[in-house]
Amino acid sequence: MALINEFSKGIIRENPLFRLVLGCCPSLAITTSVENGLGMGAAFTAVLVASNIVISALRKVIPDSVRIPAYIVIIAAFVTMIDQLMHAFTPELYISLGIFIPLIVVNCIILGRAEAFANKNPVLPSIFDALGMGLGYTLALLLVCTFREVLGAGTFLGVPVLPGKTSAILMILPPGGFITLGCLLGLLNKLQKKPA
Amino acid sequence: MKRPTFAGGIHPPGHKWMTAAAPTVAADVPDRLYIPLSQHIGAPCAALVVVGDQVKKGQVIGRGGGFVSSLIHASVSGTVVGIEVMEHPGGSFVPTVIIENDRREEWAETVRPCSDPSALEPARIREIVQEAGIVGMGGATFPSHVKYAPVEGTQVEAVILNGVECEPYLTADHRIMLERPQRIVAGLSYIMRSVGCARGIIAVEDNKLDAAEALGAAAASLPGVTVTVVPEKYPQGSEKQLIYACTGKEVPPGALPIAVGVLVNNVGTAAAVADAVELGTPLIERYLTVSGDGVARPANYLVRIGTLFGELAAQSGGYLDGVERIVAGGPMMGRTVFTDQVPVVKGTSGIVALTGGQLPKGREYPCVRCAKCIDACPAFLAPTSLAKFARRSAWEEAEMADVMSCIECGSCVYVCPAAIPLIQYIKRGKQAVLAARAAGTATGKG
Amino acid sequence: MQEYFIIVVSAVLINNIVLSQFLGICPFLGVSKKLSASLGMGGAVSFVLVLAGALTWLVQRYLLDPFRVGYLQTLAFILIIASLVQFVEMVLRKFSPPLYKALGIYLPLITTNCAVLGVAIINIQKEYTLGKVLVHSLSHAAGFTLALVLMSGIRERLEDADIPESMQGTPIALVTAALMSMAFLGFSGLI
Amino acid sequence: MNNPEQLLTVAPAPHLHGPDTVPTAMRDVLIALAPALAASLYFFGLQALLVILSCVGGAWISELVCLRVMKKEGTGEWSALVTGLLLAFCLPPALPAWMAALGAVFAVVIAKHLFGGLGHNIFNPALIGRAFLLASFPVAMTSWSTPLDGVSTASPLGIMKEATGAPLPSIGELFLGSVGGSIGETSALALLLGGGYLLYRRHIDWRIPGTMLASVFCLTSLVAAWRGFGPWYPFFHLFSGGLMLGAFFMATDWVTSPVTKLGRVLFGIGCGAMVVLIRLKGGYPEGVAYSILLMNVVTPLLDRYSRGRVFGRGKAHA
Amino acid sequence: MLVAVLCLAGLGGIFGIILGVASKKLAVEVDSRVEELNKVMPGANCGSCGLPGCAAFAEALVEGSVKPTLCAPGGASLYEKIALILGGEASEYQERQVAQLLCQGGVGHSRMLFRYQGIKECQAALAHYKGQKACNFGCVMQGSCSRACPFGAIQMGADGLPVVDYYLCTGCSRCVVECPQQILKLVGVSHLVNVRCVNPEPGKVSKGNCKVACIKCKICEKNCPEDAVHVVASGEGSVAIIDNDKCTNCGICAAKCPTRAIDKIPPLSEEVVLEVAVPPGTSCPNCGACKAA
Repeated sequence: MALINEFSKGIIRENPLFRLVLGCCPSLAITTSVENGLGMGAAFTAVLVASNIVISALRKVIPDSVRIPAYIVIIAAFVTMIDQLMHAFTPELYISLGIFIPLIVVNCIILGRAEAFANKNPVLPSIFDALGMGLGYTLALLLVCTFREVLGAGTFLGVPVLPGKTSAILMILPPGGFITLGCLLGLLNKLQKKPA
Repeated sequence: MKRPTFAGGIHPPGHKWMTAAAPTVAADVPDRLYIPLSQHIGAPCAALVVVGDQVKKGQVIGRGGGFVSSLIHASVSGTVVGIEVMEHPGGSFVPTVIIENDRREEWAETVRPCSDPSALEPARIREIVQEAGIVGMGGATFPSHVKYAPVEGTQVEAVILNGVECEPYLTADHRIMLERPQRIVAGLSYIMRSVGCARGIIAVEDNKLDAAEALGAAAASLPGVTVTVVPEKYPQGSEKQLIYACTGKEVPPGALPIAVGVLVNNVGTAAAVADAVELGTPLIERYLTVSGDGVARPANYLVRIGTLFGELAAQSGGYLDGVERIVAGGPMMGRTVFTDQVPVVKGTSGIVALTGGQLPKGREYPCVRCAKCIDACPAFLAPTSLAKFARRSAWEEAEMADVMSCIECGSCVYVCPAAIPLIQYIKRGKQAVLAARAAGTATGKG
Repeated sequence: MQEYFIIVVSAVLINNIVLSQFLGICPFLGVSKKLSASLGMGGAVSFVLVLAGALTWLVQRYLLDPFRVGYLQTLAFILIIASLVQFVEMVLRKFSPPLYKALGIYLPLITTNCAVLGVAIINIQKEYTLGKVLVHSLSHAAGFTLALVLMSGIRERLEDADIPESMQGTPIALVTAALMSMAFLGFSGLI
Repeated sequence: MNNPEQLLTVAPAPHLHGPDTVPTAMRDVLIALAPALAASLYFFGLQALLVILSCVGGAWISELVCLRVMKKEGTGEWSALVTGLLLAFCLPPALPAWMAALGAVFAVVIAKHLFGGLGHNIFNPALIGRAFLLASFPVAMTSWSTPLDGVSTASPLGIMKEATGAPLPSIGELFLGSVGGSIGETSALALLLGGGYLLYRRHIDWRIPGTMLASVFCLTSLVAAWRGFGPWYPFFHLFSGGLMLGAFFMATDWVTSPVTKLGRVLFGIGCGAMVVLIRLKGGYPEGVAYSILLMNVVTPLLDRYSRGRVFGRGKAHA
Repeated sequence: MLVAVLCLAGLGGIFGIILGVASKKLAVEVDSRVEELNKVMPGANCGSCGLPGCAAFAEALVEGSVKPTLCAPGGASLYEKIALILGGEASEYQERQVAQLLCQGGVGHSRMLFRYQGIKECQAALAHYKGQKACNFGCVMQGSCSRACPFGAIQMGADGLPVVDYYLCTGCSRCVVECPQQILKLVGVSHLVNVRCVNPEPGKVSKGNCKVACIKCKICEKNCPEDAVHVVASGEGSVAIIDNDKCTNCGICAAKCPTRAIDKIPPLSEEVVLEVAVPPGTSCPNCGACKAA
């Protein structure tokens, strides 16, 4: 039960993007197509799970005073691996995500989970926590992506869904990212508006 | 030649035609007079009489303790029938001496004409002014003898008499200037003598050129006195703005006019000074205008202090239908009273009854940043920002933005298309800043 | 000279790091509530960004490239940046406590500010010389500070605005950023 | 206990109020836009009318919906009509009606009501609507047609930018408005009439349009002198594109322009300089909309740093 | 591989040394307990502790210059957390307090002198003849308290008076400070009977101004079985006041009061009344046993 709870909290209750407003940069930059969102989400989840496992396993070994640099090095190592893997196996996605793959290393969520969860909990809950957070983030990305791709390019996963020339290109330009995320956040606030 | 004025300001309709040509009428002296013990800024007076006392016209009935305080005199002879807390045209409740008029009009023994006024020492003139209970009659009610008292390190270089009367509807000063120009000029000469100053300026707005002429003729014999005509603009009669128009000097925020070597008095005050010096009469009556679109017969009156507004309104034929506000003073800066059973005090320059017609009909809108208030502000402030600070209790920011420099002339509210009560917010801000200063702390929480 | 000019204009206006590259969004949203704080944050980021740009370039050029370990780029760079930020933090805390207090939790966040790492990586990708790296880093820092300062000016004004409750805070900041970014579209195609 | 209707009102001074209110001011702006509206209908006919109606309709309906959703009183006080009309004026006459309506909805909802509605928006809503449409539908937004007969053509600024060799219209044509371009922007004459009315009614300050037009004129004169163009060149820039519309109706928007006098001067100069920069160096042939939006961004800072001195402060008391 | 390890080790070493030296040279003492305390603060920044905000309160706690119980909104659960962090004992028992308006003279009850048109701010409205009501001591009905409440516990009612939601009120006293008439008072939640009028004027005057004013008739005094209520001198006159130590909440005075100026509220439910500190280290199940005992 507890494990399921660790898993499910990241999807809605503590959704890293919508509730905690962390990891904004990629959610604005690469969400121009659903495909990008999927790729980013997968890469992100992989790094999060791997780093959570290692950090959780080493939580008693790493001295407290140098834990942050240590976490960063661990995370960076996994990001480098993912970077290499994607370069080798999904070259197109690699190019379209570009600089934002190495930048996973500075995604606040990963370091945040390491600080807030993995260094206090055993390996198994940490895995579930990471999976939940990863999935929550991926879903959030997909939501943003869907809006932007459908409205901005008139397609979903590359398949046309809007009649020709009726898509507002602005939505896949930078302003579209800000608008989509801002309005989604506002909307979710409105939906969940119960006194905190 | 371009007439000297100030930057900013507004041009509200003057409505002065209603009473400008009406010669001043001596108002009926009522059976009962209500004389508040606070008719000046500063600490209120203590009553020197008790219920049942017989008083004579001009007898001192209230004396203040503070430095910025002034005497209160009985304006008729009669019996004190009560000392009660009553509503005051200033928006508060103050102890009031009620005198039953015995219709004998007996003067007190202290009231004696001076045989040779030209031989008086400056200090003696100040004493006479103090004994006569003279305060600024334009509305500010600052005790005049305090104003004339020498201030270390300063020298009055010019005395300005304020005959601008820029408030709409009011014409009482206009009538004094037409009817008693000699008295005004005489008063000016006494004021100049008491402060040891050789230059006098009488400022009149250009909608009262006849008054300017009358004063010019009266002042012809007096060296050093000139009549300056300024353009019709509100708030031309505000002290600092008038000083700027007449001398080109700006009084710094928080400072008194003496900081730039100027002393400003109302023309009515000057006439009262002349009466006090030559005839020995204290300030027990004043000129005022009863006007507004809610009054049947607008007129100018010479009124005993302590007459109720309602009695004057009755002499003017009563109210018309739909009166919403009764204003003590002019409609731009005057205060509304909730009943006409309040007495005329030394600072009451007019009684204006207004129907709803000239008040903003629409609702209040959010500020649309039109900046009309900023353009109109004669103190060069940004009223809309000050109001916003006050709205969210950001007193420190309000103080930084010079909220204390506001002269509360109301120009900003007049022009505001969004009908925001800017001045009330600003007053609230001033109040909070003063409270914080008094508490000796940096401005913080209200 | 022309090249440098193009780098500056491009980095500050056309490809503004926040408004069109989406780097450094966290501090952009977090520290833009007050003008004074945004100036401080802009300064701190600029300082770190330029130093980090130069340092990472040197490391790449004289360490990673000669030893053919380019794949260690991410690791090495983040190490440099993390240390640098910590250093700046210590300096600020010692010499300017008010500024340290104002920037609060955002100082450590410069570590995870993708702007710093992002610009360092772009520097390498574009194969700039050291001089261009400095100019490029500085222009991006200026672009960041510009966006931050403009944003904070707007947000100070929004303090009095009657914003719908659910839009207050981050959502309206994002929408403002969107409209700013639309305005900055006007610069596209410049030069 | 007692009937409140019979009581007097006690209220803070002043007790007089000037004639201007927000609705009357908005109505005056609509009146000022009337000549340009007439010109646009004359030149572009029914096509333009359709775009105008969709914009105004879209703006008006979304304003009402927003006010309802946010539980605010009032009916928008004409301001949505102004937004809709101004947006329509800077769109090409052949734009599909749904696009025009979409732009108006975007303008009113995103740029105005998310920020709190009337008085709180940071950006000029009409210009945001235009920027949105231009970025979203670049082809439709740059398809111009000639006045009166509706043949597709290029705008005067487009001709200049592309240097296709097509003849440039004369200054006279530009002044009257018989050239290709957006619906309401072509006739400088009609816009000047409207702007004059606003100035006369004191709803706008001469500083913004004055400095904006002056800086465009000066900068283009410099360019003309440097490149050896004739004296027609600065006038061409003055009367072409949306400059007049922008200078008198968009840049002067109360809500989004600075409140201080110095701020307005800087704002106008900034707008003018940006217009010239974008027209001559940028990717678009026309830069009025973007220049004003960019200056909108700077407005809060201009307000902050251009506050004048307070009466009696910082001046010699000599 | 070796090269990679060497490179990183080298970099790490260099930076480690620099930082190590710097941390020695540039060290600044900060008490980590302040940050921990900051995390557990209610974050309302209401100022009921008398300090400018929660952060300042946390610092003062560490310095030992204030007591944890100064924080009204935090309640017992906060005192426990503070005790855990600072190692003290949170054993002070305190009854929960809520704000109550000592005036019931709303529209319909009070005589109005005029219609007020102006900003909705009590202090500003007071500048005009002390508010639109004939009574100069009661509520001026402009809602400054409602806006000051950080917990949304005060709403303006239909009669123009503020209504305190005792369940949301934390007793932080923001409204008490804000009220220019000083007629919002904190009362313990067990004190159900209160004189809700402060008008000291003679009964004839106060009755003429307001239907629900204290008219100094002393009926309450005569009927109280516990001798807990008396009409006592106040300002320039007198007003009925209940001695909470003697009052048993019987409500006889409220029932007998001819103007209903004495008001008895229905008892609040347990969750509100229960607000007692618990010893550190134990967790309170809110059963109420300790209170009943």
